[in-house]
Amino acid sequence: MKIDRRCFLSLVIGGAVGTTLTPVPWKLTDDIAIWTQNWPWTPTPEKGPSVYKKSVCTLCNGGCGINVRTVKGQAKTIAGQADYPVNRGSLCPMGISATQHLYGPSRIQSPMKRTGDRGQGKWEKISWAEAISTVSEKLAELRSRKKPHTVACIAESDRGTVPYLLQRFLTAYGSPNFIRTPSSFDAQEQALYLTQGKHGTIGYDLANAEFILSFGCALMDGWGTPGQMLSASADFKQKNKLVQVEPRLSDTAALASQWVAAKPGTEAALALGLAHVIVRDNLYNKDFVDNYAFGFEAWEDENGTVHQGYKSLLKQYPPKKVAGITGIDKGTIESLARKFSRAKHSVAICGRGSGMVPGGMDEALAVFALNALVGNINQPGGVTAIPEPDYWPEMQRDKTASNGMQQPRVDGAESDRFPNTRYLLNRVPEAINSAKDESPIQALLVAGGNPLYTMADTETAKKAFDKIPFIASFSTYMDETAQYADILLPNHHFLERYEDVPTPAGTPTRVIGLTRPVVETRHDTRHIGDTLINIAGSLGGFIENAFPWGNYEEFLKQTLAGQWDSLEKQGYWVDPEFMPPAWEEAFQTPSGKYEFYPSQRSNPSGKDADALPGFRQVELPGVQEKMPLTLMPYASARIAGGAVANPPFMTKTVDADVIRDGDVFVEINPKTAKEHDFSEGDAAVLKTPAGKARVRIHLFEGLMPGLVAMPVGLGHAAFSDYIAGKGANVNALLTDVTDPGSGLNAGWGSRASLVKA
Amino acid sequence: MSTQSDNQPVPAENRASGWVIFVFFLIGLIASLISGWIAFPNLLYSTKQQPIDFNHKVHVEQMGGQCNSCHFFRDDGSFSGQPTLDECKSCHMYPMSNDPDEKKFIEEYVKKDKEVPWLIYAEQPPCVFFSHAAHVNGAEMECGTCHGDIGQSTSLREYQENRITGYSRDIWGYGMLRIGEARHGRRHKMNDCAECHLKETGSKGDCFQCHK
Amino acid sequence: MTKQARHTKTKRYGMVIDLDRCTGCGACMVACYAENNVPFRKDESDKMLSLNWLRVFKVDNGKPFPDTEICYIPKPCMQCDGRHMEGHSPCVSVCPAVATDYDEPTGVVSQIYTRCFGCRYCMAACPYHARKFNWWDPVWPADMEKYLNPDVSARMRGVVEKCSFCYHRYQKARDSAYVEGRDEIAENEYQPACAEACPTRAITFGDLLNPEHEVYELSRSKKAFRLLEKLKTNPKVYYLTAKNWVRRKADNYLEGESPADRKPAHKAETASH
Amino acid sequence: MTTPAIPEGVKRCSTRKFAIWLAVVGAVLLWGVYAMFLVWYKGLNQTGMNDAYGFALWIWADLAVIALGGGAFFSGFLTYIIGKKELKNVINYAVIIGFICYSSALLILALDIGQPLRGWFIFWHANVHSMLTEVAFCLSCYFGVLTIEFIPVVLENPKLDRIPFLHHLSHNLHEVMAVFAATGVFLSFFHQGSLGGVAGVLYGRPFAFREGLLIWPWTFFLFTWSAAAVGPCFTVMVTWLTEKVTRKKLVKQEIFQLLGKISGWMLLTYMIAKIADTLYWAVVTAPSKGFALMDFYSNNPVYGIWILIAELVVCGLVPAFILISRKGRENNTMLITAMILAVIGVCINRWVMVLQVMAAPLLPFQEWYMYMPTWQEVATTILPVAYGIILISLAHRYLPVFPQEKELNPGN
Repeated sequence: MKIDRRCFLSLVIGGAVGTTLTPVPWKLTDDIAIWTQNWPWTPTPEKGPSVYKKSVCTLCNGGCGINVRTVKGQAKTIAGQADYPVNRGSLCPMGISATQHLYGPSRIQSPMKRTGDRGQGKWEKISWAEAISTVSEKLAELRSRKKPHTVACIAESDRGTVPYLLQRFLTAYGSPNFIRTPSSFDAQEQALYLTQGKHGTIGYDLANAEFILSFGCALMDGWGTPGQMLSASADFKQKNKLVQVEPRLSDTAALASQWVAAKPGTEAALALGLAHVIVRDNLYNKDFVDNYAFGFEAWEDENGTVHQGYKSLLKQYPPKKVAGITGIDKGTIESLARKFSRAKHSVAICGRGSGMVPGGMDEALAVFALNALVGNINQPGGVTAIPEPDYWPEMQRDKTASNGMQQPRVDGAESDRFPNTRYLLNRVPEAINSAKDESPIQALLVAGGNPLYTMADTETAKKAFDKIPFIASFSTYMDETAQYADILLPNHHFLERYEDVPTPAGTPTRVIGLTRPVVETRHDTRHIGDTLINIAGSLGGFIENAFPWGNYEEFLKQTLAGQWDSLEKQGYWVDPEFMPPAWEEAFQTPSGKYEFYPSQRSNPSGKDADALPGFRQVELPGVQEKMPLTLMPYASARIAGGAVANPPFMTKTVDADVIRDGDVFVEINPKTAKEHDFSEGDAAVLKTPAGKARVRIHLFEGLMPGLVAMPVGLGHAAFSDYIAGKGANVNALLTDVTDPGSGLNAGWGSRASLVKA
Repeated sequence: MSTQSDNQPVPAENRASGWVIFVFFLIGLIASLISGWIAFPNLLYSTKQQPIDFNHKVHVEQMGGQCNSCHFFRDDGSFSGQPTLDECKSCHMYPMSNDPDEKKFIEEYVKKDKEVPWLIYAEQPPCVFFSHAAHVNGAEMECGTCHGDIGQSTSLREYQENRITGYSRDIWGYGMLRIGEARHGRRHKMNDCAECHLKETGSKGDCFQCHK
Repeated sequence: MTKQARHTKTKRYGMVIDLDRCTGCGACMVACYAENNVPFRKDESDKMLSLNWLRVFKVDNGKPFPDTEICYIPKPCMQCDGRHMEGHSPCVSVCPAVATDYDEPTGVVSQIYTRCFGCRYCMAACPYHARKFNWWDPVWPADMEKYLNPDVSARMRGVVEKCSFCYHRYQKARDSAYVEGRDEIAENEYQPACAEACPTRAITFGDLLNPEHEVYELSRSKKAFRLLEKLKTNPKVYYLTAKNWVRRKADNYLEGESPADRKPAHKAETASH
Repeated sequence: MTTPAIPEGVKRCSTRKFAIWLAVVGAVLLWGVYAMFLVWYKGLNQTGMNDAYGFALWIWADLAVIALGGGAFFSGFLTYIIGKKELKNVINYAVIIGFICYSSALLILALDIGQPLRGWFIFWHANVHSMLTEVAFCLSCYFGVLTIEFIPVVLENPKLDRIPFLHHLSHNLHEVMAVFAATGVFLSFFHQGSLGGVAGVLYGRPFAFREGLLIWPWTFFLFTWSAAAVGPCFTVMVTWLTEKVTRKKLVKQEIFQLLGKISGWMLLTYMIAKIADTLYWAVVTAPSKGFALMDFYSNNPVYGIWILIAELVVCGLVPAFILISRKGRENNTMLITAMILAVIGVCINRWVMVLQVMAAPLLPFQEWYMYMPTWQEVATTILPVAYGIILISLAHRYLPVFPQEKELNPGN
């Protein structure tokens, strides 16, 4: 029997024929296709019962009620809480995508200490015990050197129990330097104090207003409480009640029944011009002005000096002149003034952009005066002061602490120069950079906010931070400031922790919301309240005694004992007794009346004109010839402009004419483009006195010629790869322009030039 | 390229005869048939044991003869599937018998507060939305129609997993190429769903009826 | 052995988006991504490579400052009824493997990711660019897989996906109705994530055939129109606006034609079976 | 130097020279194969396609090679069914070119899907309404037919021909070739047509959409007609190129002229139909969807009206008139130029029916979508060219492809 290669061929053919008659080829083909349907690297979400949990979002100071869907202890989706008194079920994209931050790569997962140079991003994991002892040792050392006042603490808010614990800690420790990060509400709250004599949050009853005159407020892009404003937008639209004053056709201007494109920075002049017409034509509320207001007419002080009144100041602002300043025609001013005074409940609001863009005192006072002229204070659809919460237990402190508290604040707030200003973070860099010897801040606790991103002229701020020997950050995320710290004591994510959220700015009722854990703590983080209690405990003495609670939760329940039932059940508490006081009792100013002439206003010159809210053009830095354009930041609901950067979902929604391939687009009017020889998509370098940035050009007819509009919230250097390295940070291109009487930053924009890249 | 020798015809006496070639063909054929029909199915599936044994019969008797005592609908209409540890614990916080598997359950899962990683015979892939409500409440079907007599079983059978797809063998059914009986209730592949839907409702149904 | 499945009335689910209300905030998009496990990448600036089931476009009237006006146009899948209203939507009829299908009971155009083999013919057929391709394997960095919604399957690389009107919410609502012994679900029981999330309440959703649903009247209003009406794709997404220039942005008009001359939008009732 | 593997009586280059030639082309082939595996492994993100360009270079290449491969079915039709026996002199080559074109098309199709392992769904879960399903079925079947038509050519290799079984197989296949040719013609009519239908049925894409007859849009017939017209041109063009490369005459000029004449009349009639179709589309279809003709040819950097003129006039009517005139055909330069123009014309047609369809914006607020292929796409598109050259080289070397070669090159 011979066997040759034909036999093998035959064997193979037999095998092939047989195989086709078996399941092998067919089943494999099918199973391989099924395998592609079930690739192990494509995740399969775990099934389970849906459990809905109520909480409050704290990603910005808005404080919207949320309803979180969880499955097997994992947060899935977030929606607005339908009955929450602030946002009524509406929620901004940031709140909806909060789960991305919760589970995302920008979380700080444990306490860490810096091993490389500052900002280099080299960290070493440490234990909480080590972290607490490092901070306490540093603080104890400063106290032993009698320098407790060189400790400063930065927070995003000064209301609620966490900021309170921070303030309490500083008080017990001996430092007056609790600093809230700047926003346009600084000026508004000070204006509230100057005109009404009250410290508190401003409530605008926009829902009941019939006519809203908004001086550049990005109502649709983050101003006040985003969820609340978005929820009210349909009402604004339907009732044709919104007029937007702004040089850019923003989303708010688009929604408004009238867009008044005033030159930027001339808002105060417009307010005064409107007041002029209202007073000239006797359209103001005589009852209020005659009986409950002070300084409308000329007045005589105890020394017999006669002071100019608001009424006579207004003479300097006839429509023709105001038209010249603002670029709005006379007729519009006249008609706007009449509409404002004739509507039943008119309210004028201010705070440029999402409230992050600075503004001076004149503007706030001039806008407030409009509301007073029509008597819309503590009225439905008007302005109300919401008192600050006051439920804090007493404490004792030692001598070191008392001495420390006597020292002047580092930022110059509450000083003789700026007596009515409570916080001036914008002045801190200069205070440090101009110090002759060592930095006046020896230890900085960053307990909120992200100053190295949000502060104007961030480079200078960074230089100042360089001189602070010790920086501790409590941030949940690896933000720009945390990245620059020496030690990280990460707070829980807000979906993992308890916290109270008092009345957000703009809301006209007194409300407390409860942020509470909807998922278990994911990382080795600790509630900032607990960390403070731990640090206090390790410092011992009176400081320890000032923190007698076992943990933050216990403290919170104790502090809010009266509201806790409601908080737990509904997720919020509304003060049933809160009623805006009648005019008779409303004002705690020296005159006991609403002060058109703010007698408490810091006025070094002593001139009436400087006390009254006049229009003084803010001198933006830079030489006009070299920098012929004006840069203005703008807010977008799709880009988070505050301390916490965009989660990936939000960046995904941003159009390609705002960010492309890592570049940010600045808007310019096609006319400006023609003058400077730019066309759509061109790369350019945007220069301001504070710095420069690579940008690209987007032509937008809706922007006033001569302006360059740049979105707030891009150009992050920290967080994660999903947001870092996209565009440029507009804050870094702006400069602090000190408002004379208040020290606040009045630099709403900057001179700028655009050169082809 | 070719060589000279290739061009010479091979002498006939040096060539294998026809029947030898045919035998080789048969060998190839039979070997492939055997490996394809017998060895291949065994290689394709891996066999896994359940983490602990479970006596459905006893539980059904104890719980009042109803499947939905443990496999119930939640308020929102979703089907709970396997009982969670908490549900089991409501009876089995402490041993109720001398059964070694119950002991193991209490020691390893109840005391450690760990969910039992049951292997689910009828687990559908993630792309499938199977509405138990539609079948049990809407069409008033019995559990056993699809799941067989598992409720009467005293012990859990082994679980076979397709090594390529990762799915339970119950989905495809036990016969290869869908030949032969479906063991353990019905097969759960799409064709099986469609077949029954066509028979019972007159239409195979639209894609989104069962896909997500 | 088994009873016939319950028969519910044929629905034509549709959406009405009030463009005069939309402020372009993007909440609908984000809610959609979160609900539907839409993946994301580090750079999403190329919108033609960005997976999004819903995109909000910004358009302007082209007039110079200060007469400029802007409008936002949210664009989900139009769930076309097709040329003759019989479900032969542009995409459904071209799919070679029946991976996309017209769901008869609801009118939703389905997409089955596990059937799709990625030929992308449907994308070529769709005039609205509603269909998106998974060019990459989806990746959820850090622990982000944990937020994935179990009601929606994650898509693998190489398949097409698109807006489903959150059909899984319809499935869940039906489940709930079955358990409660009801045949029909209420209007508010089935709302897609975008409609639910819209903070300005610009998006209304419901059954276009049901006079009790809000969309019934809205879709028949004088202000209602649809995108690219002339293509006769018969979308079930309607838009409302009082502005003529916006309507001009939503369809193509020859010289001398005006939106005002147009016949009213196709009525959905012609689709009833 | 003649080895028995090479057909008798013809001269071939040295093995060394041939090996170098193969190596050079093989390198290009390998580059393409590398890109191919990259695409299969990493997915379609390796391409320049995006959500606006679901179809791009590859689909164009598919449509183009299938149109050009149409020479096989049309020559077969002429040879076996019409009975133009003289075309037997090119039919082998036409079959080989067709085989290359169709196998390439299938390869590219296998590349161009996001889930290649599910590719068989198109057959198993077929949607009969989809033009692509029709394409897949007809294409695969016709590829089978082409393979059967190709086999006897392969079996004519002297070495294979010596094996009695193969010799008889080859002989018998020749006997029934007319049956396969007829099947091929039938299948080709449908798949060429359905490829045209792929674009023509897109009623949401006004640039592509054409009204039609029953379920078939006009593009269905236009594609078949144009493939029949230009396929033979491509066969002649490749034959002519082969002649240039091998530096000898392989087919008699009369054959070229005959094919040219047939192509010319086909092309002319096609152009008449195509122009009528374009006019109807421009005047009736597009305006009914809100578009004026120039909307499709302006406001973008590439697609100007020139492309329409190039397709219809320069690469359509001009070659048609050259080919139908005796003078034009008898001048070899004119003949070949006309054929090349015709080939370019059909490629432009396939390009605009794929790429321009994707590029044209539909919503007034959208802009033209532009697309740039990546090197992976280019490499995989060149891959079939290299593969074709290699197959042609091997076929020419070892198979008696051209019956007239011996006669035309005496003294070898």
